Amino acid sequence: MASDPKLENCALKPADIARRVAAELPDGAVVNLGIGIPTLVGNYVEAGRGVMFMAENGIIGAGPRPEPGEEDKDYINASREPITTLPGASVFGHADAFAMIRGGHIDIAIMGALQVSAQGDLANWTVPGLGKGGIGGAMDLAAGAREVYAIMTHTMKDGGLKLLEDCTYPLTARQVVTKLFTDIAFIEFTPDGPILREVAEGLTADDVQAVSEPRLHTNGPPGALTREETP
Amino acid sequence: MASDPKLENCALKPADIARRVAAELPDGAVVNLGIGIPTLVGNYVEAGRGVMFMAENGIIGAGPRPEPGEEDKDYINASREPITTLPGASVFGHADAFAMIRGGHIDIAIMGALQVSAQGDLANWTVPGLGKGGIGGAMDLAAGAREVYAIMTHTMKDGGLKLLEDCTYPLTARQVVTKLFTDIAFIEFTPDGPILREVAEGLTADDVQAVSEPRLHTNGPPGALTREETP
Amino acid sequence: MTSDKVYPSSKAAIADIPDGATILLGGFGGAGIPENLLVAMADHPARDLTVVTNHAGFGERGLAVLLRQRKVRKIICSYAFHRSAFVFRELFLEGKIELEQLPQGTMAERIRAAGAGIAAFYTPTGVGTQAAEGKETRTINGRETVLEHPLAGDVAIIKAHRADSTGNLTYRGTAANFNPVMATAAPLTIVEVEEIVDPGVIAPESVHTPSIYVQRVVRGEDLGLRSET
Amino acid sequence: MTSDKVYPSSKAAIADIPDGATILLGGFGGAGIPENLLVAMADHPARDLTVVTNHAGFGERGLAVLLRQRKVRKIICSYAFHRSAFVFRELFLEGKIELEQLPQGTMAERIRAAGAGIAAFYTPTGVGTQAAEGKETRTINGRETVLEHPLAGDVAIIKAHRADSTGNLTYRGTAANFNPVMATAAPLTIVEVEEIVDPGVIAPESVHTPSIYVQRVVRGEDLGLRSET
Repeated sequence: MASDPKLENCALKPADIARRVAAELPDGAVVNLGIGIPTLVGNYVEAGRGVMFMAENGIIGAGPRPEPGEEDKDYINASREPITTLPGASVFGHADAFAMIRGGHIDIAIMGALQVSAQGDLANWTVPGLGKGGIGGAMDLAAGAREVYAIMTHTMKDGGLKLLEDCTYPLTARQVVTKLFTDIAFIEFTPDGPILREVAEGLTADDVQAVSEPRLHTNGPPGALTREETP
Repeated sequence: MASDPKLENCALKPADIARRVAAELPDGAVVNLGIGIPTLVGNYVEAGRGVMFMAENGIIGAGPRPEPGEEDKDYINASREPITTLPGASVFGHADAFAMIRGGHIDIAIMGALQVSAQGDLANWTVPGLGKGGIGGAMDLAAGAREVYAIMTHTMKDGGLKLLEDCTYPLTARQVVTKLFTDIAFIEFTPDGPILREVAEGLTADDVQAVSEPRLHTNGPPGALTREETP
Repeated sequence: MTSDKVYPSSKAAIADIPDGATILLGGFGGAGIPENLLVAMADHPARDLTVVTNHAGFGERGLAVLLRQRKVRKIICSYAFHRSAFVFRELFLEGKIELEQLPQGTMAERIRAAGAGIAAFYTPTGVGTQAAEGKETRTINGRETVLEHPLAGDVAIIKAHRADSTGNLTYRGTAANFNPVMATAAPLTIVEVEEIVDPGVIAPESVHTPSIYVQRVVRGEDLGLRSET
Repeated sequence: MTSDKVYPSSKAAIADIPDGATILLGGFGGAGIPENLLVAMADHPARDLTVVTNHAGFGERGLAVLLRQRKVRKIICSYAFHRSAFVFRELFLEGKIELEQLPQGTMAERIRAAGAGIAAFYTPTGVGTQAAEGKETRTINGRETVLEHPLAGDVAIIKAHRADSTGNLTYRGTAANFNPVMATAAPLTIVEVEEIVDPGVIAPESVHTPSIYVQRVVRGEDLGLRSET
């Protein structure tokens, strides 16, 4: 949603980003979905792939939202939305849920980001100022999951950058983001720095670099992030 | 079982000690029974008193030994003996069992002792020398239970003392024994030192002091520890 | 085993909570909240409370009522400024309530430590963030960690699905959340349930919270109440 | 959810355990011991093992067989010198096996720490005893404590009562013991069970060990085997 018209025209919609993230998940992965666009990712993962969704309020094997009228007050996800369970699901309390998370048993945490740094630092829980945001499970998930996939618009609505040399917002965790999915790019974080893997159709690597503070490496020409017709 | 004939004649049998310990338990207490004489204590606690027996291998609400042929391979106590369960029992793993113990949720641990010091130090897991004994749950129970009732013969078979100024055997925990039940005495440990509460029928406070290294205080004349006819 | 911990009403179950108590309050989102006990607390005079709970209240019901009544001196939670936490936010911005915000898993583990007799622990969560400010850090096996201490309550006010009369509890679905760990971390644990059964009805293997962690049980008067936290 | 973790035999389930592995071995007394997996280990060439388990073997069966075979370099346990642990004792006194003896609860908590990502913890257990020798101590809130570190395995070999094919486990009675905590503390957890059911048969609330902690499940070939540990 950058203010540059070219970027705006080519930017992926949330559903497109979620679809791309879903495709990136390894089969059989145990995945935690954060609030916002991350919750959409579940819609694009075919059941046969064996991906399991866990929520930090105490469930592994969360299924899709129940039909209206079928909601069970005792079954919700971390976004406080009603859920179903899939065969093989299990439930447990917060202490056990975060033992799993902190202990490295969650393969991938998919989290919304406010800022990401060149080193993969993540800032996603608050903006400077009194009385804003909350930590929730973000710091535990960012520190504990084996990989963190971050999702954000590439720039702020006013054009301000969000992929920075160093985050300016309070950090959630240092050096944890392994893959960043924005509305115009897919960037992987390596010991050698961020590598631009894919750019939105219609844009070039230079377009993405122009709205990114850290130098983005490439490893051959970036692939294309595609948009579906439906929003 | 002291070598002095007078002490030997007046000494309580294990069943007598167990009966006395059982009488000391507050109604409703959550109690852990160690190996040896402590396991006998359960035989003398009437069901109506609401005392609950927990074992560190993962049960609260352990009941008496099952009838022969009724044993269940999956239900044993920490002494590796078959048990039954009482209504209201629960089972759990070692991590949860010791969270309970360490967290101070067990009212009383009843443990056999090798030596007890004037300060209530407990030595009960090994004697000096290579290849003897084992720690088991003793250190956790001694450190974690709200009170430790220790049981031992007052002296060694050769007449050596076991109630000492300082233990000479490797310690299980420091300053944890609140009540000591021997075959000739019941001694309570207070900030002012050990107080002789009861002596075996036929013996005097002086008889007990003569086989105890620390000075035993009295608070009025000690009561009598009685023996039953049956062994 | 025969002790009966069942109280006749929510009001009776919470009657002696004193001023200044630290309360561990179960619930997450709209699930597993001791709604009837919270309603009773609103009619109870205790003030100057510290409340440990996941969110700083939502909307106008449940915990938010106690906040409005100015009975709460301090909130310890993992997520303070949700847009629905407007009652808390207003008090906070006016300087009328204190806040300690913790990572959710660190909060759960600190409560567990209180219940499990762990004097302190080192965790990687929060390193390099505001959550670690002023706390001791230590590099263990090449990883930087933060030292965290137990978080105990004077009272735990929790919700379970079912209890037997000795205090064994079971939870349903994601309504367990903070309830089981909070049950372990206060000398007085008061539980609202939907159903009370006789001892022995819950199999030993099905018990989620053993009876020794529970002092009082009450069947919720109105099981249709819904707040959020 | 559709992953099938069921192995055709105990032999197949343990086939790739390498020399030098650290094995977390479940069981306490005669309950919850993965008897068939131990029998398979006796036919397996892996040597130089470190075994973490409650007792240092009993009698001549189970773990004692591996000790006799000199496959175990080191035992980490809570109770080493039971009179029935004569195989271990003989090797130990001859200097042919190493021993680390720990308080039972500290052992359980160190294994939990490994599974739960706790880098280290302070416990009051063992203060002033041989179990604290050489370890850092610290007085916290007026109480002396010992610093303890995580105890992880390369493999956990455990026993459960029932599994579903995705790896969810339930235990029976006191046969849980070290099994559930050990399941969390190794990247490869191999479970012997008495019965395997389809996913969904075990209700979410009845699962004791969630499937993500389990990599392999096998139905024990001979459910009548009995050793002790």
